[in-house]
Amino acid sequence: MSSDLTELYQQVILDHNRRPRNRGKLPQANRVAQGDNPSCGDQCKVYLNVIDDRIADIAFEGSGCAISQASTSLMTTQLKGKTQAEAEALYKQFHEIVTTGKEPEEISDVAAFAGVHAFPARIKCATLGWHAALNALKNGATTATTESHKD
Amino acid sequence: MSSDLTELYQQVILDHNRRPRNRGKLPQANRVAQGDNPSCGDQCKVYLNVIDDRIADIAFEGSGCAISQASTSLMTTQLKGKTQAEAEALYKQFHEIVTTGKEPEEISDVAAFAGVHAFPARIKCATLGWHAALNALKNGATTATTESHKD
Amino acid sequence: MTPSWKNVREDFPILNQSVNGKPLIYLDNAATSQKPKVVIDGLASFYLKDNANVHRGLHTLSMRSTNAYEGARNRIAEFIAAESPEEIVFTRGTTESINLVAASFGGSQLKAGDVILLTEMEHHSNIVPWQLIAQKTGAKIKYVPVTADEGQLDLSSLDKLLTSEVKIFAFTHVSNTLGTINPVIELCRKAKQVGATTLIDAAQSIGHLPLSVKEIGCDFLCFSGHKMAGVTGIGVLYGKKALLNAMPPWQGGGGMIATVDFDGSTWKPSPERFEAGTPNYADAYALGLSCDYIDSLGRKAIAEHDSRLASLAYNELSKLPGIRLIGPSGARSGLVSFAFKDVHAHDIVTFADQDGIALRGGHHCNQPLMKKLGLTSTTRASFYVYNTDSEIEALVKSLNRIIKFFC
Amino acid sequence: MTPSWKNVREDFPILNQSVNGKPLIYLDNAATSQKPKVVIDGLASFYLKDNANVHRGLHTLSMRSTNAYEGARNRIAEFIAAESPEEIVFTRGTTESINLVAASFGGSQLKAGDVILLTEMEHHSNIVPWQLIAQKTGAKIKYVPVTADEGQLDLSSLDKLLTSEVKIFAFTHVSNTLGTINPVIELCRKAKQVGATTLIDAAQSIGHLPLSVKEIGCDFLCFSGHKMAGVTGIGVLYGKKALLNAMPPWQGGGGMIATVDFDGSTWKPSPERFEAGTPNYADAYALGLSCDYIDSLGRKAIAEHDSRLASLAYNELSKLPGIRLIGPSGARSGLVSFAFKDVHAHDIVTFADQDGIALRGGHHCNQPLMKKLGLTSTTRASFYVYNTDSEIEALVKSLNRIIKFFC
Ligand SMILES: Cc1ncc(COP(=O)(O)O)c(C=O)c1O
Ligand SMILES: Cc1ncc(COP(=O)(O)O)c(C=O)c1O
Repeated sequence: MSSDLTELYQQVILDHNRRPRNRGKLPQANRVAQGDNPSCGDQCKVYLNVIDDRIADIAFEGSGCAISQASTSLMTTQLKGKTQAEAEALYKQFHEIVTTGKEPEEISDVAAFAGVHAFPARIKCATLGWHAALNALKNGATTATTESHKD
Repeated sequence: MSSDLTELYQQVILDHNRRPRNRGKLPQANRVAQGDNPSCGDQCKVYLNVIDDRIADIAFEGSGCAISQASTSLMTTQLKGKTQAEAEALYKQFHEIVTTGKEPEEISDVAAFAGVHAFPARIKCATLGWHAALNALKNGATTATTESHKD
Repeated sequence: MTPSWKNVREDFPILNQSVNGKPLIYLDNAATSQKPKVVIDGLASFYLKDNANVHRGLHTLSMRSTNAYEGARNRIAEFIAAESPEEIVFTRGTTESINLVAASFGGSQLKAGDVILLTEMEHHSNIVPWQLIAQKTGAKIKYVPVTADEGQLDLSSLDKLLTSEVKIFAFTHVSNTLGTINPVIELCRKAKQVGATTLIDAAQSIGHLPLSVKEIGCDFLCFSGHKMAGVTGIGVLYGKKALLNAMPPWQGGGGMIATVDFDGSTWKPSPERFEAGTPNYADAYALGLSCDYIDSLGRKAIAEHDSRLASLAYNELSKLPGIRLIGPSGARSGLVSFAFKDVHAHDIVTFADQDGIALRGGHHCNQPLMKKLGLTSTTRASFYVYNTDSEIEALVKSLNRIIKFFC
Repeated sequence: MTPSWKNVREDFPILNQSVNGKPLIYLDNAATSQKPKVVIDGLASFYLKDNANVHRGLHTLSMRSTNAYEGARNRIAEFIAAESPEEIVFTRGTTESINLVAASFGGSQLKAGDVILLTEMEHHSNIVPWQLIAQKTGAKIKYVPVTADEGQLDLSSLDKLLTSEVKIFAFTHVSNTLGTINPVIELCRKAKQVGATTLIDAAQSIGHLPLSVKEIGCDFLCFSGHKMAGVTGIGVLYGKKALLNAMPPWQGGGGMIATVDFDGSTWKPSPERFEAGTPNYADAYALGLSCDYIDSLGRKAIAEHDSRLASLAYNELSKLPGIRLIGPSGARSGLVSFAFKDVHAHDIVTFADQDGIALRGGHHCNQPLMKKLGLTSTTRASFYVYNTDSEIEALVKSLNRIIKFFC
């Protein structure tokens, strides 16, 4: 197997893909957003329960490739307990990782996504769940898409 | 000047172009047809006075290149006095001449149009007036066009 | 006489390259086929020697260009056994051809209460144009169901759906996801009985099967050059002459008018009426060369070759653990779609690409069909004249490794 | 730095041939330009190495193809100084671009009583699409007059015509018959004052003049690749992002949808919304190369070169007995149209062709303008980067012989 592939499908990603965290509906959600990747058919729905500008709880449903499922799962673990500003900062860091391949200074599971940068067509898989979550935070409820020209 | 050109622009054609015969309206016309060459803008209108299936009189108006003007002018001289069947036979002969370049057996002014066959794009110029006249004979009054795929 | 399939590979220089360090195995032919050297060279040579705008020119280059363009029209009329070249309208591709018919024929003929009959296996390009015109005219769209197991049209429902309210029945010749080959002659015959106009989406059949509109008896037929060994940007709408000449123009502009006045205009007959503006004459010329190339191999031979590869692939793939094969188990066109419960199509495509294998994963512009099949995506391997048995072996090997990795 | 115009000829292999025994003199550039070798080779090389369908593919060739296609979009956005590549929609050419705006923007925005303002010098492609949509919506078309002597827009009438009823003002940048260069910045500014949306037909300017949509301030701009050293079958609609995203789709099909269901569909934003079906990605890629080629010469230098040739031709031709020169006597783009009372344009074109000279004769898709000028046709000589002073001398010589023959 090529080294690019083992970089892409790291153990963390395979694990989140096989045993997604926070998967399912969230009955107490007060924010919901849909994420669509029209060209390839990936879809996810992110539920948030936001209390006092803090993500008290988060869950997701959806179907898609290992990258999109794992990144959405990992994203939920990262965002729980965070404020909107913190969530945006985390996304910025994540986006940097998947587009440049530069790993963050602190040790973190998100570093597993550095291998995505060698597969530019898969960047939108990795960011789908994040887009939906941020949209839900900002706008309450909308459909996010990763198919704009500026990623 | 190339020999093809002198073949195309024979004296008969130049003469008919400079001094068109039967040019103008025909007050007593009982058949009229318009001929259009949409791509190049050539136009002509042929007036017929048909009595007992015979072309008692014929005239034309229009504008276009030397080939179309001369052929329409010559056509009027050829068709005057003819029946519809005779007109159709004459057109068949003319069409043969301009498409194959074979001159007819009897000596005739229409032989001057044999040079057209070396300029396939000009065949529709040579046949425009004829189309209009035959249309007028057959249908009373319509617009002829030489822009169909079967010439 | 069957062509020497091995030599055929040499006609396609693009195949002679490595991808990710492995020899390229191109199995994405249903998306677009590769183009033989004769077509690429012919196109370049046209630009190097004969290029000029068509129709309105009387100089030598313009006449050559016009002859190349109209010659291609003749060639294509012959290729599909149309009655005359006037029945051949050049478009950008299948999608534009269907949009033209939906907008012009549909827009002028459909009214509230009319039915547009499609099938559940249609490509988005044979659904969305009809949805747009249905919305404008108030016509209703109905779908002939597809059987869930074998992916065939449910012909028993067809008789109930094909009523006299059906104004147009539009269906695909070959499904780009299922590989199903529809009984187009029978479908056209049945449509005729209720007076419905028929449109066939031949995108997936034109380069692969012998095809005669005379034999099929359809009213319209649409296809793309790029899927039939042709270049991109050119396609065809075939329509019966009387139908085309009764249709209003769709796009307006130079070349399609008889007269233009500040107050209004009149139109030329078909095909010019539907070819507003400078046509894509160079690519049309190249499409004629693609017809020549395909006929030099023989469409019967191509069909046999494709379907032999498809059965081989179907049989070999069926041995993979956990695979679900989509579409007919028997006769099928040159493609196989499949899905695994635990491995997503995109991951398969990315893995296979590392082995030099080009596959397609996704909904294949068949979202409604996918939903019906309970899937969001499949992986598709699709074959053409240059593919070989050993390429299918390589595919199976690669898939085996992928399954092991993920499961 | 001005390019060496002599070396430029070597970039265009088609010029190096004889026509009717004489060296080819190609003066039909307003109909279509010739294509430099880098563009032809680049297109062929794309098919020989990188071809695959775009967007939905995740394998290597498909990613290369997508990058080539989207790279061209970026290149073109930069070429015309658009704000973002999302403002660039690929079409077949100017005609399709205008039809798209007329059908989608016009179809959704126009109502009875609204005015579509055009000018008397428009090409059929910027008249007929508006006539078609005017008929559907009940909007009225008005025309800004052209002055009979100098062939300029009559700006004094413009102020009377440009009322708040004008919803769209569509006009050409450069007239393909007159050679007039319109004051597009001023026209857009005036249109903005009454809230009219502007569309510029840049078919004749894009390859010839420096052009920035930012500077011009237009809402839409349309052009064809084949007139700007590009291949056939590809063109561009530029539109401001907010306008494009507010417009309904025109054609439906694969690639432009967000979701498709049996009951209805939703759309992607621009540009995908307007690019249904497989796009002409190979020719789009080649159009990017044409932009590179043009910029390597410099558009300012090209404009100077063209207009120098045009004045030379204008001056030399004006000495011919009985000639009527059409259009401005002063600044003009790189073309000259003329007419003789006793020699028809088609006879001139046929004669000149025997001297190896490619001219165009006819109404140039400007029938209404012709009528206004009291002509049925003109002969046109139009220039591009490879034309030379001595070619114009040859033209004048040839015309002299023709006049002698006929008069
Ligand atoms: C001013 C003008 N507008 C529009 C067009 C139409 O361009 P196309 O035929 O490439 O669509 C042309 C070219 O013929 C033109 O000269
Ligand atoms: C069955 C079918 N119909 C229509 C199309 C659309 O063809 P194009 O994208 O060339 O317009 C395709 C190809 O994607 C297809 O497979």
